[in-house]
Amino acid sequence: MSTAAATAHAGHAHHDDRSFVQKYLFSTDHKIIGIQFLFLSLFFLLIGAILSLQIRWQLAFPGQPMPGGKLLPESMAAGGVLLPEYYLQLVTMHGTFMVFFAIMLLLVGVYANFLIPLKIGAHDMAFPRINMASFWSAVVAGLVMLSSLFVTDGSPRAGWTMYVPLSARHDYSGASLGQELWSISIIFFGLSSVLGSLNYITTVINNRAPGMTWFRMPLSVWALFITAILGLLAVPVLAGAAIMLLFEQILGTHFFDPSAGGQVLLWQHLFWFFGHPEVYILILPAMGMVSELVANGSRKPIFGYHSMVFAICGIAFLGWIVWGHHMFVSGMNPTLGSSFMVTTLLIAVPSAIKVFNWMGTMWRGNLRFHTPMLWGIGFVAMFTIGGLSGIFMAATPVDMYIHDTYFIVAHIHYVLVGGSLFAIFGGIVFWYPKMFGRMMNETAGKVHFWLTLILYNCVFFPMHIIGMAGHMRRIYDPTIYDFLKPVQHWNVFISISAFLLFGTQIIFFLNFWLSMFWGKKAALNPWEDNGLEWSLPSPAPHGNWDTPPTVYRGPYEFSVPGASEDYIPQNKKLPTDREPALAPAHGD
Amino acid sequence: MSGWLPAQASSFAPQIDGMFWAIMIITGITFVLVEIGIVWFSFAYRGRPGRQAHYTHGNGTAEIIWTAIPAVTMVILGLVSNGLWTQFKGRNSVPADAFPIEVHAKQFEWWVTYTGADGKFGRVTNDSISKTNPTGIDHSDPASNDDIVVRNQLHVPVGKPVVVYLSSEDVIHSFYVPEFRVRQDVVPGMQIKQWFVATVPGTYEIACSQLCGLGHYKMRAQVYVQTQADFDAWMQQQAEKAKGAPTS
Amino acid sequence: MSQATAAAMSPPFPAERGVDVYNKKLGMWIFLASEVMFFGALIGSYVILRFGAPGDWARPGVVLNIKITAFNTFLLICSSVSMVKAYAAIADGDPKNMRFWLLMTILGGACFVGIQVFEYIHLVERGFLPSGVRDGSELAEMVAKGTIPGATMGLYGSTFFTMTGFHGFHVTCGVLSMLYLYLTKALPGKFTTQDYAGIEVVGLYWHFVDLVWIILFTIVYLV
Amino acid sequence: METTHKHPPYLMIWLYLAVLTALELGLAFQLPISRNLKLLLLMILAIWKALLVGLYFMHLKFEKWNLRILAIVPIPLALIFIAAGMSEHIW
Repeated sequence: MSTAAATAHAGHAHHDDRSFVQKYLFSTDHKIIGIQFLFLSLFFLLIGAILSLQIRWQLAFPGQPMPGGKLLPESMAAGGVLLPEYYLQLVTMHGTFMVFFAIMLLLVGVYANFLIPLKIGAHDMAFPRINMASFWSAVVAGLVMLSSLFVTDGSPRAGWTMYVPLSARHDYSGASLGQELWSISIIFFGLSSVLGSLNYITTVINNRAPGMTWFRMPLSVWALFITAILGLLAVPVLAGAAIMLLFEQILGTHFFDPSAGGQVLLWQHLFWFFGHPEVYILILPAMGMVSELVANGSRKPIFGYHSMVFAICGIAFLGWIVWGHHMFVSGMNPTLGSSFMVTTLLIAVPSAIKVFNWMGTMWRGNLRFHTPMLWGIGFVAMFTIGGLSGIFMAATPVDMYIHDTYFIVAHIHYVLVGGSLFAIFGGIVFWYPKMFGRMMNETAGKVHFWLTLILYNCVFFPMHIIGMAGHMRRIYDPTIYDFLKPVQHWNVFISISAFLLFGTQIIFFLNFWLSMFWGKKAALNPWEDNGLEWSLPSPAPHGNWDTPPTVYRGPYEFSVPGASEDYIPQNKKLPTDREPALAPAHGD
Repeated sequence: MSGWLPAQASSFAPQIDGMFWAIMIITGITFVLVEIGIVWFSFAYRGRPGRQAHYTHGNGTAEIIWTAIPAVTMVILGLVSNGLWTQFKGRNSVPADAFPIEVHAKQFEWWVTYTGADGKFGRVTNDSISKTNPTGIDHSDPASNDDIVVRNQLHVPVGKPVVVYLSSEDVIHSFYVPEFRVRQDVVPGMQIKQWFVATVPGTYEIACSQLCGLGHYKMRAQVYVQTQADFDAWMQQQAEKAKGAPTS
Repeated sequence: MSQATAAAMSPPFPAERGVDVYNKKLGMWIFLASEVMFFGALIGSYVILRFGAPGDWARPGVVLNIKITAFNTFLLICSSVSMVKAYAAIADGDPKNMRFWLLMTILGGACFVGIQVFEYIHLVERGFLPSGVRDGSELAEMVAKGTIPGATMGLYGSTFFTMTGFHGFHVTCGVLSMLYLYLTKALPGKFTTQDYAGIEVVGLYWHFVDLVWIILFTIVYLV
Repeated sequence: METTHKHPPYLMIWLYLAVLTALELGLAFQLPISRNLKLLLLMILAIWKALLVGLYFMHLKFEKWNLRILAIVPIPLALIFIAAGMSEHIW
């Protein structure tokens, strides 16, 4: 029943007689699930941001009562002054929420769900009910993780990387139930991620519309496809590691216990063997989406489509053999360190190809600076900084100095905020009409972009500077170190910028919610894009197409000489186009 | 040296800083070219009525060039880095005449052991660890009799290779002296060697740079880089103090 | 072949040619790929821990009961062959034989889980726990006498129970899903020569679980 | 679906697997050979059995390469992980 073929025959594109619960709550429609993921992950993005503001307060003004800090219980903030144990919880939960529940769900949950079937011309995912299960296990994972904030001895406090033995033994970390909830939540999260990934992969392989050959797929679909493969193979490793950690916490096993022959570095190997593909899970879909935004905004075919695809595949492949660069100073075998350094440096090559190709796309284009394009350009500019700063820590001798300093923090935020989050903002504006049938306000969008761009650089660029000065990560009070005194004023500057950056997001928040009800009604193809999704009404009906569209060309045919308009949708049949050869109906 | 990097106080520091600035120049050039390109393209090719974008799917030569340049740069960078890396961390990198010091980390303090006159460390066992015996010296071993144990201070002679043997009692800590540009995680269940040559006498800080629990932020110790004469005098003084009040 | 086959066990139509496998089967293979990584993490950790262990591992057959697990291994191999016989039967249009072989498979799987639970109870009684050896138990005496090396018993218990436990969990899931197929599809006669996707897909999962056990049996019980 | 009327000899493979298992048991407990050699032989037998299950029971022998790749891809990744983890101890 759950095969797409069956759904196709049963597709009620125009007679939607499902109840409210079927339609909006326990929906199997990929678009609704995508929007559910959107609300869920934006909620966690907000939580993660609020946590980070408290971190910033403490770093800039250690020992001073935080405004509103009195609202927190005494066990977290005594008299409004954050306590070290609460600070560590903030650091841990900020990382966990942002990596797993905000950015990863935004990219893989929202965009993969929403875009893959629409962009390849499928009626729905290959397994709609598994898709629903994926969403609800993500909800369970998120709630379990959230609940750890409210248990008696507090949420986990071993950092989002959960290095053992700190995370494994309650007497070391001071948190018990919280630590266990983290492991349980991650196991559910792993389940959600695997269910999602297998759905995306099957859909892309099997359910493409006639004529949508591999090399006519939009780059966003390519990126999401490769990301799904990474998620499929990497996340089970994390789940396995989380199970071992949970057993360590509640059954007293000895995987990571050196006194009984266990190995501390085993956790780091497991975690980063998952963790580095994870890094690319967090950036590849953003790269894919930016390719769409930049090509559309430049009104030009993407520069070097094939090399973009191969760069995605190359990054994904190399992503498996570089995890050791998180462990250069961990006591890992130094020879292993050398080989990991080489593979890590090589990843710069496909990344560079992508940046240059985006610039090549803009070159001699006819640029339209709509909000999504601004976010796209912002992504390219900011990702460049994040990518280049990665070279510092890839070089092992330099990493020996800057490892675990704010230089790393700056790097990860340039990639995850200036990279992934910028692309997400651009994607939300771009596909908002497809989701809700209305446009977001362009002026508010542009103000939001420029303020965010400026303040974001004010927040994260100085982190390179304090990192160069040697500022360690995850320290509660930097002012007690003599060598950090000269850069403490930067901490104040960063924090104030961070508060303003958070304030700026109110523009986005209002724009997002108000446009849903009062935004301009979206035209059929508001961005004049080539993607299949724009051949449907907005919002798209359940089951998407009555009959699947036929694809005649690649996704980036902008400004074709001699064409009547500067874009030719993928499913528009020109007299010169031939019908694609169909796969035989009987599978033999 | 210049900029925001801390003062250089070990033989590694100039090399690491040199590497740092070399990468800064390479990435800086790339950064400036890319950002100028983006701004220039945004201005020069801004949409105007009647303008037609140049229809192209790419250019093989250009792509080969901008694949090859980063690839070659990265390979060179890798070779140079690897040379320094094996010198700092390689298995056989520790000079034979390096002065040995044991550094034992625990939540949230650093315990430093010197061999004393015999040049040998006494045996340590986890079972022997107690309030009065923080590093777990096994007193049945005669080599332990003249060992000197001090808390949260590391004294090293200037200009002489020093090797620290890092061990941890509980969780992962990280031995980090910014002015030395030295960092090495201290992992329970492992004994890890890290060597360095301090070049400038003075007082510096050891910071723990791996999250190790509640007191992580205040897990710091002083490093005193002393001239050989000062160092010997200090050692003498400590040895007498140890003799005067033998540990139980 | 009829149109019904096209819907149930052929790739979606009309669509671009994928790997020429219908969705459910492709999905199961993809799921199995992730399972390889999951067991890869558990087995890999075991190999790494054992390789770097501080001393010898207990000899095979001293702690664990090999006879009963060897029988269990045989049982799982039998259930694998009965599963594939069920598949062959329905493909040849013989639903009666299919029901028989499917039932045999369910019984084999259930027996396997039962024997494993029995084995666990027995091991715990002798003092073998995920955290190592229980004080004052039979195994603790053997450690004291030096019959089995004590230094690695903690790791032994941790890895043994985690790996075999999660394998047992997978077998249980397999038995339950086959039971579901048997009751809702096989008994009402919903499997036909045109549509036996359920049998094939669950069969793939079942053989994979068998395959994992073949590896586990060798590296946990015999080495 | 050409395989519909021509199935591999499943019972023979079952016998094959049973014999290999017996061989494993004998190898592990009866043969007085060095531990490393035993380990090597046992691993070969285990992989042999796993291949039989994969090729015949899971029909990989009769599938196209594009599906076989799915089954093969994760294995080198897991091996890379194990190799890296083990290399910690071969200094």
